[in-house]
Amino acid sequence: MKREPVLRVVGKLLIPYMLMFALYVQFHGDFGPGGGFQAGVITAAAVIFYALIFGLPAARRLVPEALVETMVAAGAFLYMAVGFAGLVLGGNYLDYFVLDPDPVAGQHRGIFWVEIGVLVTVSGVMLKIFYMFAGRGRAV
Amino acid sequence: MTPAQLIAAALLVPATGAAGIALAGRWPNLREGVTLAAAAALFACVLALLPTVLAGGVPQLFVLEMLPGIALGFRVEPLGMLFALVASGLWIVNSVYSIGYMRGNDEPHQTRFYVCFALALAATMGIAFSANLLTLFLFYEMLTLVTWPLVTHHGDDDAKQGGRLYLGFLLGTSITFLLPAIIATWALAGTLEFTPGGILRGTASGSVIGGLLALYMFGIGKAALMPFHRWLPAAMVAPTPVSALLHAVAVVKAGVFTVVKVVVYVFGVETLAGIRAADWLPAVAGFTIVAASIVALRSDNLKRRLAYSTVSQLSYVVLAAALLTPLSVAGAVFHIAAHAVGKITLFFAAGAIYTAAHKTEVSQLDGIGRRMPWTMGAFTVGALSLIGIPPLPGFLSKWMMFQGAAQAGNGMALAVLALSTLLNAAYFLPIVHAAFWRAPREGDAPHGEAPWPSVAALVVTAAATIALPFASAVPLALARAVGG
Amino acid sequence: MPAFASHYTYWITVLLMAAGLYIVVARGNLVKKLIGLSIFQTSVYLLYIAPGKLIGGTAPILSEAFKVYSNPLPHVLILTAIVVGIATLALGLAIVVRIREAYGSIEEDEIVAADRDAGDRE
Amino acid sequence: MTLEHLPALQVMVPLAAAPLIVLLRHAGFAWALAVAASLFAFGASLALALEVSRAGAISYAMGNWPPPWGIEYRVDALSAFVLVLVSAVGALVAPYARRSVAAELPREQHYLYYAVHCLCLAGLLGMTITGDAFNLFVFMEIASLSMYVLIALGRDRRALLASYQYLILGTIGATFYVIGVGLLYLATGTLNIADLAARLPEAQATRAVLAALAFITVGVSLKLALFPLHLWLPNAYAYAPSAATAFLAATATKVSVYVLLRFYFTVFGAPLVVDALPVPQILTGLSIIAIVSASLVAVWQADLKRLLAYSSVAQIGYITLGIGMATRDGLTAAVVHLFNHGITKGALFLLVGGIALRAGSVDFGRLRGLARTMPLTCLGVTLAGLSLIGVPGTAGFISKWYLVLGAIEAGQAWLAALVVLTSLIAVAYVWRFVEAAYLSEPGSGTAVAGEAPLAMLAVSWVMVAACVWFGFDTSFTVQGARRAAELMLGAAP
Repeated sequence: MKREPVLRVVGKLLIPYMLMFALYVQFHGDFGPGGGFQAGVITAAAVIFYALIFGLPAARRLVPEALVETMVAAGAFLYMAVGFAGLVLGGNYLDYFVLDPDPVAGQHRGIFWVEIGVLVTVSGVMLKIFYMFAGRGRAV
Repeated sequence: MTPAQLIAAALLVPATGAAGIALAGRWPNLREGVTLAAAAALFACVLALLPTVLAGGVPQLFVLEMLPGIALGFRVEPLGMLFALVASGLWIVNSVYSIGYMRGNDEPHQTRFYVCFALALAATMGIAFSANLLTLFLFYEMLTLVTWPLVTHHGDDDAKQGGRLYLGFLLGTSITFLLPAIIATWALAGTLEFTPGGILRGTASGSVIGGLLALYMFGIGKAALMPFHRWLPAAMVAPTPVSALLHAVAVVKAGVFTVVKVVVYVFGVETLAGIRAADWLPAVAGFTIVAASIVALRSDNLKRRLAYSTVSQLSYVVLAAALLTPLSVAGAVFHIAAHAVGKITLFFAAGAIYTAAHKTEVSQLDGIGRRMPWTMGAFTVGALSLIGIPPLPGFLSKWMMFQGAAQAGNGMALAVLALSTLLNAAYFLPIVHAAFWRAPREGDAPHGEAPWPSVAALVVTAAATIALPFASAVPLALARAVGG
Repeated sequence: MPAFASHYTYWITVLLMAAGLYIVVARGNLVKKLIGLSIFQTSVYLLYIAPGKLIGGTAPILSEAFKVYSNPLPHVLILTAIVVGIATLALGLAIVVRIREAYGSIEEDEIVAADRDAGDRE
Repeated sequence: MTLEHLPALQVMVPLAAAPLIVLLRHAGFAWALAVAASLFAFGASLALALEVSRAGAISYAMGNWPPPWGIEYRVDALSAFVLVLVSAVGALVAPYARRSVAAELPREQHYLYYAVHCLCLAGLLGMTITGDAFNLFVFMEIASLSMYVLIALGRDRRALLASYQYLILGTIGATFYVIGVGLLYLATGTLNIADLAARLPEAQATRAVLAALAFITVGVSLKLALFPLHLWLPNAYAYAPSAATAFLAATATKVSVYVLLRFYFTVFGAPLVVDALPVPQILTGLSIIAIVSASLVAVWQADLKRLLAYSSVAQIGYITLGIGMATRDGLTAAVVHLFNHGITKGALFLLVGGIALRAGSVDFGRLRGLARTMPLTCLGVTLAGLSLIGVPGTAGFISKWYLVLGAIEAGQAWLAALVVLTSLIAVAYVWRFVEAAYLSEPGSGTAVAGEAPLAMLAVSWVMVAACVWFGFDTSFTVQGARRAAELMLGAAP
């Protein structure tokens, strides 16, 4: 599909909006439907879309495997770091109330970071699965 | 040293000896030196305990609580004292003999042999001094396992087959009968300590006690009560020193020792005498005595004949204990010592014949007494003692058994004792006759005595057999203390 | 509505459950087995979600305007379960890919036969 | 601060170690981190066990949301005991894994192995410590998914198929479990285990509760390889990397047994499970078939790892037999055997891993005369084998003691007879190894390279020593198990 100009143009036009929409879903998750899971999948979908149009090698150059793996680990680690932050600040594990002097703000803050962790991990996992399966098969 | 320390030493000396032997494995002379030193040290420890026990003391040692309410503990009472004395004393002689036998026959794996031997002695001491059934069971199984490498020493198919029978019968009976019996005793009595007068009195009905007795008697496979005797002939594939000390003294005596211990200290003589459920035991023991003697009579292989003789002699002890009179129990205890010195002499002689002449069958022994006078002389002494010729020690124990049987009014036991004495004579005397009074066969390679350590050892045990009646004060005192 | 009809979600649940399990057991194709497994898991999502829905209830957002809202807990649980299900499916497919590379087949009977042949040759 | 948060740290430290290892990506660091996390978990579990025996059960509210609304971590006599077993095995396998993994896996997979090891450890610990039925499912899947990966890392291509089969069956098991939990949630409206236990009596005999019991029983039985749901186990153990086999065999099925105990005796309660339903009878029947058939199958295996795997199925039968008795001694036996069999099988598979490293395979043909080149390893296998048989002076004996005692006190002498008779089959399969190693002449395929690397051997022998130690000093195992049994039967304060 690399030679299809229409697809390439439309793709290039769409991908920024997909990423933007992912961020909207991510940050609106506090107030309405949305959150890290959905945003992560949309982010990954943008990259997968890119890979479909421009080819897997191009996508791999853009988002290398090593980065994907790091994302999977880093997101999970961020989640757990929030948990440990609760411990350090004198609460229980994953205690959001102590993250800010105002408990409600603390809840917001905790959820915010946790959701970012989820976003990173989920998009990482989605890409990892995609790379894993897309990269195989032809070799056999 | 305090008595408790002596008990610990008696257990640790052979165990550390085993470690020392393993370390010294590369230097045979040093290795055998360690064995002899350990044997001597062990005998000294046991001997040092004797005055306390003779004076009526009961040295104790408690190590730790294995299960809630059941300790790993040791307590020396007269019966265990006697058993430990016999086993540790004969270990010294047997070590000397082993050196001659193992080197004379160029046996492989000698280090393993001496290591396992020392461990077997440690287990034997554990059995002799155990304060409760669990401790006894622990060392009983340990003895089975550490003697298995000795039985399968040669590693060929015969040895493997013998080893399987050995392990199958001994582990099989102890796990399937003895262990449930012990656990049932614990469930009934709430204790497993050996207590004079028994711990089971009034805890269950006569039939339950009778069933428990059956579990114990057949579970103690080392006592070789028929039909669980097959392991003993199978164990004869081992080198002769093993047959001599372990399968004539330590292992089998551990079996009958356990039988006496269970009858006297777990059931209690009076408890058993009060119920009729134990009446079958003298019958089974009597049958074993006669049947094993007949098999011995028909065996041409010398070690096999001796093995079946052992089966039969072990059941003397069981029979005597089962008669439940003080005198017969004392006889049973004394017979442990009497049979030990006699039978070890016979096995030493058999091993010496194999080493010097490579003969294993009774029918090959014509005229051998002229070439090996010391060996066959000692053999004759042992045989006469086991037949029960006065004043040899075998006579003393049989005499006590006869009296006990008469006291108990058990005609069957009297008849069995008389018949088996005749059978004993019938399977031992032809060997002596052939050795001294028949002409050697044609074509036999000329040979002399076995290496000197072997001959020295068997002369010592024969001398001990002769001396035992004159020095019988100690064993008899211990035996009477058990019989009460 | 009669009882069996008003509980129609349960009937669907049971149907999915049985269909999924049947596929897992009856199909020899490793991918089809995984599909069956996913259908089977889907039935659980329904089992949890359906009872949490109240007719006329809204999303569980605190507001004076709404008094009746659905139970949010099943959704949270099932979100987790879906993630677990995806992880399982992904891992399963990854293993199937490697099985295909190692054996050249994803039919169970052919794989077993290949192993048996290899065992015979040893 | 640390002490009161130990329940959370117990799980979270290994869980956090896994992504850190992936971030670092260096085999050496990965190993060091895995060892550190495992050791920390072990220390934490010991501290928790001590605290529980001193001051009673500990409850920890995740995120400071009080139970039953939030997720509760709960450590009581039973879970503290299982935590110690799991984390102890984890702490021993992690240092062992270095040489074993280096030999069996390509270098680029090393860090992955350690990450998955940490994940699996965290999952198993989480299953044990959590007081929330759904959270338990999540940890169960974390542990299971990492186990599938561990098994699939095996060198043999059959490892892939074994992993796939385990994945299918394991997922069915977990899904059954979660269906059961769902039904319980519908019946009671709560997922907290303690809260469930309090609310279930109101809903006692409804069909939903009974169905939940059935689903949970089948689901967990699949995970713990109760006959006839054990089919995944032999291949999985046989083809996984050695270190993984040792870890799984010693812990995975044991934790599932814990889950079964937890649901039977804490959630549903003995009156329903034991008195009203024929669960004990069914368990006892299946256990007997498992013990007899798996032991017999084990005797005829040509491969030592498979032999031990089938022996595991049989030994799990002993555990469930103890559960089936549902008396104090029976449950004590089950919990003690859970621990003792864990360390025994752990020791055996660790040693077998050493043999596999040196001999290339653990086929009986390769084991002939092995005692000459690997004397310490063979002695260790023999000693641990004796513990498997239940010879006095080993940990296995203590289990047999309580099993037989439980059977006799329940008046079921035939069960006692069965236990001791089947021990003899164990003698047969253990002695196949002993005869091959000690009495056979070395064949052409026997290893000549000598003992396993010191680190592996030392760790294995720590485990073997534990097998012997817990045969003599039973103050930890028996008293811990007894407290757990009393807790389950509701006799404890």
